[in-house]
Amino acid sequence: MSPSAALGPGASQVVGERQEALLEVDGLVVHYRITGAGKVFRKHETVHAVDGVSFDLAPRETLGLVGESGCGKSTTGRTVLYLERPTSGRVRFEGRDLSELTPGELTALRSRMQIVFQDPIGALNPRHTVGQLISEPLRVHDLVPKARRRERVEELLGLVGLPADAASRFPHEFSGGQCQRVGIARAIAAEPALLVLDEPVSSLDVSVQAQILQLLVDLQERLGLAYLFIAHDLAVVGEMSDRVAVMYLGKIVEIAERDALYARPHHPYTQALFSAVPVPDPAVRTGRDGAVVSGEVPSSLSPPPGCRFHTRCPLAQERCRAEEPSLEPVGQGHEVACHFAEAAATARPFGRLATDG
Amino acid sequence: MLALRLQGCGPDQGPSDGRADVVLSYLLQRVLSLLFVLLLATVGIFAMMHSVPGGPFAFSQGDLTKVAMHNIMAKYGLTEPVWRQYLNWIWQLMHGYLGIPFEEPTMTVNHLIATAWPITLIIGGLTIAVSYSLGLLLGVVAAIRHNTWVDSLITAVVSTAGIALPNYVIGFLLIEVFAVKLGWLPVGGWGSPADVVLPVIAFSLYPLALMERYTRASTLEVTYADYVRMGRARGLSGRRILFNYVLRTSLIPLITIMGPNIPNILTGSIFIEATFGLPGLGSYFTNASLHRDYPLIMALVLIVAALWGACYIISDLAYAIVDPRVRLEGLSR
Amino acid sequence: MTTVQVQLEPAKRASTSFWHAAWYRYRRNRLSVVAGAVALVILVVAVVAPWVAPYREATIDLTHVLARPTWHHWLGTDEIGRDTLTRLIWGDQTSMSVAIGAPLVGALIGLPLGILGGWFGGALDWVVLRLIELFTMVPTILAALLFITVFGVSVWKLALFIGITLWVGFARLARAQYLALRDRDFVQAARAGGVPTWRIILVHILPNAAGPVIVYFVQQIPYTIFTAAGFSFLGLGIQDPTPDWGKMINDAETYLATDPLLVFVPVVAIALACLSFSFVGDGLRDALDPTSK
Amino acid sequence: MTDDLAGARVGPEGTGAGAAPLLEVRGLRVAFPLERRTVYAVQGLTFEVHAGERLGIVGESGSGKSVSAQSIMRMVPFPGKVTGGQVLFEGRDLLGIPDAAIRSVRGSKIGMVPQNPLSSLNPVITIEAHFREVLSRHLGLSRSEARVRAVELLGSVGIPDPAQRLHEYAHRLSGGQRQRVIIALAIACRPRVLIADEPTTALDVTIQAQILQLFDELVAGANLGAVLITHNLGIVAAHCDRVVVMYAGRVMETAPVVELFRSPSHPYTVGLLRCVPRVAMHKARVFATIPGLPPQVTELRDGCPFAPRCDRVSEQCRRETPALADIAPGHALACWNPVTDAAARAEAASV
Amino acid sequence: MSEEHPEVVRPTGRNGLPDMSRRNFLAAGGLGAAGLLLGGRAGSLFESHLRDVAKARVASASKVLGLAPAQMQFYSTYNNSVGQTYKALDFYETVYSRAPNADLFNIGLVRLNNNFKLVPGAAQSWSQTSPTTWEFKIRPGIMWSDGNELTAKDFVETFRYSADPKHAWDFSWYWSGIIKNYTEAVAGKAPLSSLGVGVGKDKYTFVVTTEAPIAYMPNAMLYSYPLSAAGLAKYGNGLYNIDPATCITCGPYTLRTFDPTAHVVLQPNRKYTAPFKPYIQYPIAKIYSGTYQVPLFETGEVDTVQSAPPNTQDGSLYKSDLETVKTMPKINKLPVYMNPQDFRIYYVAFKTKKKPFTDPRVRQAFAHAVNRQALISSLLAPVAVPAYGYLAPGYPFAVSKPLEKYTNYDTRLAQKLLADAGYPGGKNFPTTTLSYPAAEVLSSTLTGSVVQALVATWNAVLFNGNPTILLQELDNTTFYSKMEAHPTQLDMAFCTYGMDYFDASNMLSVYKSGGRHDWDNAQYDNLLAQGAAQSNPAKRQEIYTEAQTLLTKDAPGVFLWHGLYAFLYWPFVQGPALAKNDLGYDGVEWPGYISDMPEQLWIGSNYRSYPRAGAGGLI
Repeated sequence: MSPSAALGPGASQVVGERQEALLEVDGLVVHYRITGAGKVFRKHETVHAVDGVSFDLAPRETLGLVGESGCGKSTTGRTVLYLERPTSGRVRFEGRDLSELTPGELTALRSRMQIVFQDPIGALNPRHTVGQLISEPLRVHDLVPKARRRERVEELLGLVGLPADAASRFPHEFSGGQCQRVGIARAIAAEPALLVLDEPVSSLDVSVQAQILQLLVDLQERLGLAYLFIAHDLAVVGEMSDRVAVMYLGKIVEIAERDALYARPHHPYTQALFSAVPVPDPAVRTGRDGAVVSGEVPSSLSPPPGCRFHTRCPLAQERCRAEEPSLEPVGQGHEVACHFAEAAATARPFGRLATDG
Repeated sequence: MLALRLQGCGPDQGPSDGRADVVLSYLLQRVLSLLFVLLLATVGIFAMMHSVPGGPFAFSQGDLTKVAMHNIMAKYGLTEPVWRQYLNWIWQLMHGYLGIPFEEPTMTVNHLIATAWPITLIIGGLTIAVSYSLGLLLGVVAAIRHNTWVDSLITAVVSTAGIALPNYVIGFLLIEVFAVKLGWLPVGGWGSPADVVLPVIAFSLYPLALMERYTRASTLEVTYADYVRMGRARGLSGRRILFNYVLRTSLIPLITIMGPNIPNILTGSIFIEATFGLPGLGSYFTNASLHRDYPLIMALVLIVAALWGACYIISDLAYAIVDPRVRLEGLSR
Repeated sequence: MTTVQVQLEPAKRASTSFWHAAWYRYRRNRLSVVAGAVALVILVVAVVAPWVAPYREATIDLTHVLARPTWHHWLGTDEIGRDTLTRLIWGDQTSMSVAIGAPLVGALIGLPLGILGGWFGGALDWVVLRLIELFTMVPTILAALLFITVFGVSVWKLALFIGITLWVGFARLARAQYLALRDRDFVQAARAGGVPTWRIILVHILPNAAGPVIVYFVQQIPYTIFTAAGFSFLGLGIQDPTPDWGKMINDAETYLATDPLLVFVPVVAIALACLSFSFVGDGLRDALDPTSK
Repeated sequence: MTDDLAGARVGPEGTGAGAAPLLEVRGLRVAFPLERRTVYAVQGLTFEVHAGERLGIVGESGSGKSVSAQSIMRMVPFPGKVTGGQVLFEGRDLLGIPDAAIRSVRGSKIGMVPQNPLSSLNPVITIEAHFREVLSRHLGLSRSEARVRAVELLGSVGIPDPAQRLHEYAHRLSGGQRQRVIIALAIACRPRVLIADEPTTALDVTIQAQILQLFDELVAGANLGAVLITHNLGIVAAHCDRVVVMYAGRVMETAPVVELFRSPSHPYTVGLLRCVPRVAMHKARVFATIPGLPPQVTELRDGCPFAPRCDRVSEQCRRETPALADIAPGHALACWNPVTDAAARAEAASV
Repeated sequence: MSEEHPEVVRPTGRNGLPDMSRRNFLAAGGLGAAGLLLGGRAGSLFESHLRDVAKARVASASKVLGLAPAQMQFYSTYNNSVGQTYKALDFYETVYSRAPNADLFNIGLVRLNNNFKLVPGAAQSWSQTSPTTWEFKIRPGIMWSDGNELTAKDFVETFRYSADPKHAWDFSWYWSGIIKNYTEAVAGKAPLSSLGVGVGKDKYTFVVTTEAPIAYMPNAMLYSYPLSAAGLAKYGNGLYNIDPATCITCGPYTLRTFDPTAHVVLQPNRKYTAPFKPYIQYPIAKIYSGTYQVPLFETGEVDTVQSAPPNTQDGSLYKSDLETVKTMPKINKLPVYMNPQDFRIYYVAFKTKKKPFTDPRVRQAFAHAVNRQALISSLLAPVAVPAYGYLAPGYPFAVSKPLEKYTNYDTRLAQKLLADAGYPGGKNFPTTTLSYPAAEVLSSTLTGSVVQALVATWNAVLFNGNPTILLQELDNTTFYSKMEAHPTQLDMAFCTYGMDYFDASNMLSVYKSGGRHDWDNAQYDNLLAQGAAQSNPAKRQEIYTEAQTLLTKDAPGVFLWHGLYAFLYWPFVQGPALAKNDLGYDGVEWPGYISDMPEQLWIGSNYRSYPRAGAGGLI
């Protein structure tokens, strides 16, 4: 594939054999201009939040989007819903290009794609009751006649495992996990086809985390939802996703079927992530027998040239500093953006991975 | 020197090139925008003043005949169309000349301000010194003794004195007690050092109360910050924690809160000046307005506006200097 | 394991809405409760002034000028024989009309402007900011003088004039609130849910911005009482024969040495009103913003 | 460092030569009297830490683990109060000594690494000033000595170009770097004990790995006694020698780390282990959960706090509080109906 | 207090003089003054041939009078500068904005004595040489401080300067219609040289030509403090006197300090040669912008509180101030001096050209519905007397008692008149606003009280208690610009007027057609013209009585009261100037410094017994 593949239409070829993608994201770029210091007049600087991301998502499928903070995964999630307008690139949902829709059409389409946020409490308007919160999509999209709304709200509450009397309460009366249930209830109230889950469990306690993940799995089965599951935790992503995309500094560095990726991660960064996951087994002492990835994520204001990971990659060569790798297939539906993908997969620069064992 | 201490921006927010340039560009933008607004303000005030019934000589000159009135108006250039007068004013202004006050035509406005403003500045400067320092002290003490009787006492007394009574009422009471009944201090007027005492007290109470409240709130907020706890966890002494950790950060926001109050104080209070018979800038404000003294009003507006603009810019810069986290953001706020 | 039913703790109170919680927090502050009661009395008296005042507001009795308190005149009379208690009660109505009316005007002008600037940003925000600067620059006293000279003065006009000088604060506050709330998750969630912009602004953000605005509003009340009294002091305030506390002080100041009660009564009234509204404001601030100390 | 070594050092009985523990907490109780109720955050916490040992305190939010750490330094936030127990450091009860004395222990004998590195450095003083004030207060170093030492310390925690960094303010550093600075500050005066309260929660996984690696190195290098507070069992497994599992302000189970993971006996420990998401080869569709929520204890009542969520609950659990009792050397448990089923244990330990 | 300090001069006789005869008193005063000149420090004050007089005589004279040592001969007065600005020091520079004590600078042609009788000033004598010509003989030998002699030329140049349109003098109406070609000159339609002023047969003769026969010309000449012709020529205007360096005067004083916001201090003119010699060496006007007359006086900050700004009602002591004085033990036993100053009238003017005030019965109804006595006794006493006509008792040609019947308090008559005019019981009477000028900053709001009482009475008596007459307070500028507009924009206006010179023609001309108010009455205009030309006092009295009767009967305004002014002096301020005059008034009367007061007022040596703040470094 040509270096410009990330921006071109060819990106969808990756999953070319699968038909009827629910969501197609093509060469998505989101840049923010911020006011920087400047000589006499303000100089604008650009945050490269998302820099050419392409993927697609089939109905009922879960795509995990994993990466560290600032890699652009949340921005991607929001831009997919057109909560933010992309600087360039295309988002097609159910075959319609979102950029071509009128604001009214977009609003109408929003009932088909919903989002669940990381901070369960912050995502709920503290001044509204749970009932108001859940019935709002019903009202806005006029999905259910007014008389039936209450009934529907109770139904939804039941669906996410909350008692009916929760409807009259306010978010602050609930724990984080319960709030997340409310957030999910609100998201599914509009009967969406796609749910963007933006780190839905990362602020929850482990015992509660599992409850929410279970709920999400159940709902997917019952309602036939597609999930774009955003997380920084490979373990959680691994438990939820059919396919996983790894992002680094605004780009997808590796995307593959879940099992393929977990079995044999190619990109050194993916491997670094795997190696860093703490494993609840004293026998597996991650990072002790292998090297921990060094350094930190560079500033997204001036991403490094060439391969963006080269500053931290133990395998980096001259070519990595100069030439930006594009996503290349290394297997069935498995693409890696690394000049030395195959070598890296074998070299295992970060030693033992969490999956090993 | 000033510019060099400015920090650029956060770790992931790119280069912090040209710190002096940041200040320069910030200043340029602010000043330009302020000038623009100032121009609007002067046009507005000029137009409004001329639409008010009665001219500058309507009352004070008694039963003037039409002809005599015309003579006077002509003498001060008031027979010209208003737009023309405005342009004349702007032209004079650009030469640093503010015209002749109709109320004191034996002086220029520049001279009048040069004689009246120092009085206001002395009162205002002392007021700022007294109220800000005392308010700060009381606020900090109240915050340290949070939830104790000391806190309640300070807050109650300061609020009552500073917030519950108009300052001229306090002025009356002070005069009644300290000048008339006790005879310790002059009733009013200007000349001896004793003349400043009562006006400064009366004028200080409100800003003092403000300062106390803001300081207390801000200090309390910082008292529970993570880094203060960490300072304690490193075994630092209470005094060090108070000065280097709590106050050093808690007082920073006060710059932006109390800074813009400074022009109000430095341009004087009509109430204080009238109560104590001080021939300061504030009293000219009322007289000029009541007597339609256009050049004087325009000059006073200019002073207030310019001072206000300057205080805003300075407090912004000061904020950026004392708080390394802050970036100058051009035209926001 | 598939359907997990969550147990809710039994509700301790019928409903613990935000406002109930705020009311609970407010009630804890004894000073604010007392101040609230005083403020309430002041407001109620203002409303029922025509029925509780012992005399008509403009009743003049030249045979009883500067009378000491008697059974007929509980607080004595003023220099033209008007009952001080009557004037105090009627003055309450006037003063409170201005004290509440002016912040109301300020809020009505300032909030929409601040909201527009804060929510939409860009050029609109630029204009709002310049307007704010413009109004901050022009000295309040001068603006009010000009207004009053051009349009004359009445209770409602005074409220309007002072209100016009107050809008800047409301606009600043609303702008800051909307800027802060604009990027909050729940607003994003509403947008994601396809909620129309007007509904987000009014139904989602406004109630959340209400706390600081209410607090600011209450804090402006003492300020307004001051300012109105100041205008009376300059001879530009409420006009005779309408009674007004500021005017009462100004009129009575001449009699400070001979009839101190005449000054004392309105001074106490103003102080009480300012203090009570100020403490109510403090109480509300703590109650509406649980994180503040 | 091997499992065997860690196991050998663990526990009062297991400790070689009966060396006195560096830090010993006995029956610690902390309560927060709030307006309407009192939260009993810690109820009788007991543990000890030896030199070179890394003690993990693990629990969910509200389990009282952070408060425990704070009370060791006598820094329970207002309105919390230590209502009972002892904190013995080198044989001295820190809860009883005067304020001045505790101040000279803090930062000097016991170092602390907080949860949120982003807000834990004074934003208006430079990194150098942070070092200077600690070094001059506890070690009486001069300005220039302090600078030299600070550069050394920053270098030792892996901050590149340390001399340059000294002049920076905290906000110019990344989260990972800030945490390194804080660690450097914590060890600046060569403390005997290091308390790390969720030191990596706010950090990315790759940085987390770096910081934990640093933590291990420091503990080993200086033979510190370390307390690592975390909710992440994965971190416990990799970076602790002994574990205390807390729930609702009480110790549920304590054991050497290998022992705990090999044979978890408390139903809560078992449940917790089963809930932990793992990087597995295949996608999971069924998740192990503990129903209900971690409680906040607002009244003192007899009975096991975990009883409402426990699948092995009996009448006794609701009536009587189980005492912490040894079931094996170094392995203590507070449970009436411990998990003994090897299969269940095995399932919990590795899914 | 007077027991403790027997030297305090208190009027005891009927004519207000102490036991010592007036002549003796003056002689002693003259001696004392002379002695002071010698006794003064820093060289003698006046270059006088009295230098040879023995010091013993000085001492004795001082003893007789109880005079203070020379350096204590300052006198400070209170001036309220709120709303008042002081632009210059010369009458012919500005009238309304001239600084306090300015009139002490120069000597006018004529002066008044204590009893308002015209006495020679710079002019020794004057005569009407033709019906339209007056000649004033200037006393030779009066020197300007720049060494020139005062001559008729100075007066000619002063008058010409006053009519100069470029100068735009604010008092030019005063001479309009009196001095020939004055109106035209002010309008720029006639050259200044055509003005009816000139030098007569010698340089000491000042000739004034009038438009019409003017009988009261010498009275009008009270305002003739000259500017120096040399000064005018050199500086082009009269502002040279605001700077001590360029100040040129022919009076007893020159300028020491001019600070229009704080104080005006005069000092002796060393070149002064005129025969009128004051005792006070340093008249100091302290200018305060507060209302603390009484406290300032009480603390000894000023020697007297005395202030009567020309156009405001405020500045003197009120009933309330006098009540306050009673609470102050240090001063509550001091005598209060009372006099009418400018014989001020307070009244409500109607817009007579607009219904319902076109009907004289309506106006009369309002006039009869006011209980002046009650108003005064409860609000104003003792500083007011009821007004039935426009002229105050004691003012030339004033009649009062005979006018009472036209305007006395008679509610039935008032109601009947209103009913006759078509408004029985006040029905159908349009709601009308009474406007009044706002008090200046911080000044007393007496006006507000009075108008409220007025309006309340009218509404009660005429309108059955319905609020038909409303009140409107306007700031001064707006009020006067609206009131004096032609046609006036105020239906009812509360106004006041004080005299400019001591003759009925002055006050009465306010109601001339085309004057201040919109009332036109040909008969009245005719009477005024006759009165102005008539030189026989008895006949003038007849004419002016008729004019006053007409004015009161037709009631273009409701005349309410004449103001009196109350003054306090510390007992060390002494002299016959304070004694009761023929009209029964005491204290320094109008026109103060242009009367013979300076020679009749001094500081007694008993000043040490009182709290005197001192001159505060001003001298």
